Amino acid sequence: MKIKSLLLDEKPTVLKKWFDLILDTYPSETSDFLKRQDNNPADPVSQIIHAGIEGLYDGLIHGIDSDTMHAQLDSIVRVRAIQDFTASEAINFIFHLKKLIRAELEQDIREQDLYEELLAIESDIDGMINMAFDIYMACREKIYELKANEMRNWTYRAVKHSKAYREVKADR
Amino acid sequence: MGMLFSLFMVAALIVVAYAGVAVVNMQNLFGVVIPYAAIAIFLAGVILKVLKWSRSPVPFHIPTTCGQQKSLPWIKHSSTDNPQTTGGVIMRMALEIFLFRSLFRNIKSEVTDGRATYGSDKLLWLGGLAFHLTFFTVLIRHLRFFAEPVPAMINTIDALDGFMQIGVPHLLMSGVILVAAAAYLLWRRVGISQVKYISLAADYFPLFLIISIGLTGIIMRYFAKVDIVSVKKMTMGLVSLNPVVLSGVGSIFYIHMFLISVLLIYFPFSKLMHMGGVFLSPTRNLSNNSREKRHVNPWDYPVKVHTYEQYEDEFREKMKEAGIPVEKE
Amino acid sequence: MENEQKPEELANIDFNPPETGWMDTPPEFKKGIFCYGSRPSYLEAVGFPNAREWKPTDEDWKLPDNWKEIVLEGMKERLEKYRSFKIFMDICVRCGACADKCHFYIGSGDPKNMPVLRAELIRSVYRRYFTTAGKMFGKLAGARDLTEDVIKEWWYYFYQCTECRRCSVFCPYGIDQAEITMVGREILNLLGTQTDWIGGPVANCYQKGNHLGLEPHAITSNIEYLCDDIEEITGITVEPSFNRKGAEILFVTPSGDLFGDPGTYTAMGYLMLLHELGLDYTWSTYASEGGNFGFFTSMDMAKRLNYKIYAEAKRLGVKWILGGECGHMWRVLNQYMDTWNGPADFLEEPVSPITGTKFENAKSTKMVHITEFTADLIKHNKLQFDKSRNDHLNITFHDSCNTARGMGIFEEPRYIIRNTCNNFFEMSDDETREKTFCCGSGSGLNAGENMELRMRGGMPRGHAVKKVQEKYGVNMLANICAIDRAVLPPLMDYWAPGVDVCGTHELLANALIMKGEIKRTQDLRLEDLPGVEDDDDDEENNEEGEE
Amino acid sequence: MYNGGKIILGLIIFLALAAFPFYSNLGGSAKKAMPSLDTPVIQQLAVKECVKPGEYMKREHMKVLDQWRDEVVREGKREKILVGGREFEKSLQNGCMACHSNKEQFCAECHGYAGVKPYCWDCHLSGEGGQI
Amino acid sequence: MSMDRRKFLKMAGIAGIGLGLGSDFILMSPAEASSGKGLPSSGERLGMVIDMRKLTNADLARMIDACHSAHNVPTLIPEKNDVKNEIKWLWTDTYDHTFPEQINDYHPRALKEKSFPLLCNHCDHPPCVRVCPTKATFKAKNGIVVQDPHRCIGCRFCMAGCPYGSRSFNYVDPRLYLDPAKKNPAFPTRTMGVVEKCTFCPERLVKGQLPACVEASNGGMIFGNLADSHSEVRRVLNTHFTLRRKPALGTMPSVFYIIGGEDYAG
Repeated sequence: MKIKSLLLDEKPTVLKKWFDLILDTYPSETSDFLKRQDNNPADPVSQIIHAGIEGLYDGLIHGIDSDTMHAQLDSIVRVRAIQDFTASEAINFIFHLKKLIRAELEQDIREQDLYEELLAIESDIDGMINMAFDIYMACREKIYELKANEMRNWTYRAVKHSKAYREVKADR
Repeated sequence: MGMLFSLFMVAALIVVAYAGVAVVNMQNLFGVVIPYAAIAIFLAGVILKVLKWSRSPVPFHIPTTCGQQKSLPWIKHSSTDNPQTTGGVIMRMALEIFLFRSLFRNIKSEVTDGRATYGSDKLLWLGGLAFHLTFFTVLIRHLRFFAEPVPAMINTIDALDGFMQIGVPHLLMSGVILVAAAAYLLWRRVGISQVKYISLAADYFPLFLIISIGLTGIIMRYFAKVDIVSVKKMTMGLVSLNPVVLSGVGSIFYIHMFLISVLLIYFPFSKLMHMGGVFLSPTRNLSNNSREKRHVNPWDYPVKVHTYEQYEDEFREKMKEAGIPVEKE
Repeated sequence: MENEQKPEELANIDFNPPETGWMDTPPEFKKGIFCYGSRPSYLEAVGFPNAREWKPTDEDWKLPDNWKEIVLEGMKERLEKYRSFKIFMDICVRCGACADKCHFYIGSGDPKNMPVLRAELIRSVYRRYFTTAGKMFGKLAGARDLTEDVIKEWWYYFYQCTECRRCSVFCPYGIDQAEITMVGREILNLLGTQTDWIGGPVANCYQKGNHLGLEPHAITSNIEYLCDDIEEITGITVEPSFNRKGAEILFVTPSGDLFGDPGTYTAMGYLMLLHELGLDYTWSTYASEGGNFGFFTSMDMAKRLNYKIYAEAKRLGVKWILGGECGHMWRVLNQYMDTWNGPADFLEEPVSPITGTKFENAKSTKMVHITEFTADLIKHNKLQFDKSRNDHLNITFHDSCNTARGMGIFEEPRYIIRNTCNNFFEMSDDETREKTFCCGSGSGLNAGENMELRMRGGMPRGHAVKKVQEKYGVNMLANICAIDRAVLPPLMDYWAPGVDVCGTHELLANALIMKGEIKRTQDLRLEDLPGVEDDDDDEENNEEGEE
Repeated sequence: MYNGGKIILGLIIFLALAAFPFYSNLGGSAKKAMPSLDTPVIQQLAVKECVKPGEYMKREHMKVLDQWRDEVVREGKREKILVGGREFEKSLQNGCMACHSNKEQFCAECHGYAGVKPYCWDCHLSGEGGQI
Repeated sequence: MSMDRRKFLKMAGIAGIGLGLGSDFILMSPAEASSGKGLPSSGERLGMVIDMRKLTNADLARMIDACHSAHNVPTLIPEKNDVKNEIKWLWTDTYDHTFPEQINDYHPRALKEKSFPLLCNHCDHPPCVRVCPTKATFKAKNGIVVQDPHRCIGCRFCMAGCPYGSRSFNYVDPRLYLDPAKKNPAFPTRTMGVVEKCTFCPERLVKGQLPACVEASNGGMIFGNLADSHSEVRRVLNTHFTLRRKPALGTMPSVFYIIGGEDYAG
């Protein structure tokens, strides 16, 4: 596909802009701070994002199996799921990719009439979004499950150690 | 901002010294008065600061243990990273002070397969050690200006320092390494975002100052040479309390002296006091023997406690019911 | 959604972030990151000031009118009391070696979670009010005024520090963020800005002897319940004693182990081991807490709670004290107890009644760590094990921050694991021992409402375990800390699902061959031991166990 | 625990090291370095002139020697230098020392004072006192 | 301290060899590497013919003495293993050792027993120059292979490189073994830790003198410009059969030997 080779050419630009857009989603102080690290991020959060989006981008161009895609997305989304984001904020970084591609390749797409290819790429990205959303939800559900477990365990233990419970258990 | 301000400050100091000597001829001020004042402030400042620290006690025994404790005789004990005895503490402090043991441990975070991993990172250790060791060497080397005859040891250090015998006069490696290491430390504050973010004017200023001191020294030795014999006559005059000012000693010498004076004056009021503080750090200079030997807190005072008697009074019935022995039936 | 970019904006993205320094950036309080403010009754119970209803998200924190005076006076007092605090205020050179060593920084990327900057939060105020340069040059000298926003910032970030001391290991001057956080929290306590999760256990412990607020009968019935389970598993009746005068040894352990899984299995381990040895020991309902949440409020409070251990030992007339597996409990016992409430001259130098080993390293505190005690037993062949009972477990060991960096107890628990289990795998060197990562929930941060913070702070630990899980098939994370046992299960559930958590004495008791026991078909968790029930299916089950 | 004794001891050591230049020079008469130009050859010279002015030589003699070395040894340019009608050999041993035959009073005077130990004499002969 | 530095660099150099750096490690520009090939523009290429017919052992002893006292070369270092310690500028050896490629069982006995004077051959393609890491050894425009002791770091690569054994290393301080009666106050000594060799006496040439050995040879050595077809040295070469040492190595020595035997040749 023509558009894929264009994407390959534009990889550094798109990735850099994508990375910065993702960092923009962090609270201003953290974002400013993370962004100052330019091309050589020294902290794991931005490194994870950096590595993750590169993997996704390459996957988009060269194709990857869904397990690998899942792993790449998981590494980013699992972190974002615990970092002060709403659901849309946590995964809208993938939407950014759509916009970036349209913006970066706008001229080429128009001149070479690549709209169909663009649609195909975008539907790949939609697949990514679906998967990211599932991962995000799984993570959040996990968080709430953990919170609920803590509460439940407290109550359960209190009951479990009560005299009444033990008598019931003994009867059984 | 802190960086530009510091750079500006050091530049201004250089201009002041140059103007003071070359324009208004205050050789006496820059060659005698300020150096004496600087030495006095440095010595008194450092001592007072340490005494001030020493007035706060170490109430608790809080070494950071970085190795296996001494427990059972057959378990290998890490005697310097987790010292149990004073000897161990001395070893630990020596490693810390001479070899920067803790910095040697430095690791950096990396990410592989989406997971945080860690790799060795010895650059800061190397840069820091190079900076401090060469600073010390340069300092010792300068004793040749403050002793007559020059002790043989100083000549030996000089010879070792010029060991590569590059150029004439011999390139003294310590000076070059000092400036290079300081430049690296400065680069870190600009090039590594985290370090840039935490850096204050107080971090840039001493670096610019020391780099300037190093460069003026290097310029005097290799490029715009000063009359070394006159310089020594002046420095000897200072230390033998018969100060003299000799003509024919270039302004660059006065700039060098003035910057050193500023460094000495600045020293006791700044983070440079880590030189003294490192000896007093309670997480490093205590042995991990607090279970073996009681450590006394000098400001200890009684606190309100919940005694057993109060406890039993509150729960006596429940205790009895549960079959727990009580003091009072 | 305000972060979303419109397509037309994409063309001119500003890649130059505004140059705001950290001093000018007040914190945004994010849900899931902070704990609730302490309810007034908790503060009143122990006499902490300014008890009131408040929420950290409130605009008005209802600080006392003279709050500024209190804070500055509090700082002054602590500068005079603690050389550590005073020196750590003065000598930091901001080299940044500590920056990426903090698990909260690694997990959040928030610059104020770099230890150096977290310390600068208070250092900047120190400079402004206590140093000449700061008074004269203000911001230029790194100084800033004390405002309510600063107090909020302290509160937000000093409760994002687990006092794990990892930064201190790497600092060339040993500057310990834990010391600074402890002072910071003490000062915040002067304003009554405690968290509910710390305030509760402190009040409970003070009034009832343990964090959970278990009253005497609840403790005994809990332990009896554990004994029932032991009987079911081994056929042996264990009958521990409580508050028994004249016992040789007083046993103290964190109360969390009596109540919450998987801590209870560790407690069962203690019961089984001590029964098997026939040790003359007793539990206490009065000193029923080894941990010390007071340590997360102020030195005074910690001392008040810690008082009970020696007082009870004295009242019962025991010879020495044995302490269970716990992290901050041992930081306190090792580095503070003797100073606070010693000298314990009414006790005797600890000697193992089984092996005769003198614990010389504890001859002043008279309190021995149970892994020291047990390792000594194993070394002297006093215990018999069937290691195969732990064969379904691939174990890695998590060094708890406090025992690692506040004590240095590394080999003892490993010795126990190696002697009771066949499959033991270490995490990488940079993630264990003195460089171990915190669970992310220590120092009173193990609440429910700050789960996101806990998962974030625990990310480095989670990643480390995930790595050994993938590499060696690790499915059990052993440790010697009650908080770890409480908080690592959810952490593992999030970052390394499939890895369970246990104390070393659970592993030990599982493998321990007790005199007169029935053939064991269940582990301490009342789960079937793989390969035991049906002898014919041995191999198949073993394979399953290794998955 | 104040460790006052250890701190005072540390401060005394610090002071002893930092103030070493002062007390080590107490009462010492400050010796001055005065290189001697008094040699028989120089005495007989009508015009006492070196290859360069004295001030220049004071600072840069090592550069001059280094330049000579390069010219003579590496470039083979061994021709003599003509200054003020006098010929000078581009040689430490046969040039400089021809006039300044008093190495101890001339060279070593300042070198010793400034703590400079050039290694010229490891190979080159000064011709002084039978030293080879 | 120079010897410490040299020792250090020597060790470093040896370590370099150990690491397999070998001769490729040499810091040399290609131009310099090939400098021996073409004649320098000066048109000067100094060389020497040694006429063995005219040299007796007594002559040789006198020449060696002249050389060594002119250059402050210690003649005997009575340390243990003084073969290793020997400093060789001008020395002698047998025919078989001098011309190992020309060994012939039927050579005259007298020839075989004769002592041949040996010195640096100042080769056109000097291997010692190629291997020197500091350019302490280089080929001067007049064809002399110069050894600059100021720059020598004592790595001894040149000693390994020279196929003629013309270079010696100062294992001990040479000043301790100089004969005070024979020292030359106008010439420097060397220090411990540097390599030295025959220089073709440029300090004498500049004064219009012949090299010390030539002067003392009573005509047994003819010295001159090989590039000048009218020079005496060329005249002798044109009229006599001469040998160079180890020609198969391609080093192109500038020292030629007239072995003798013309009585039978005609």
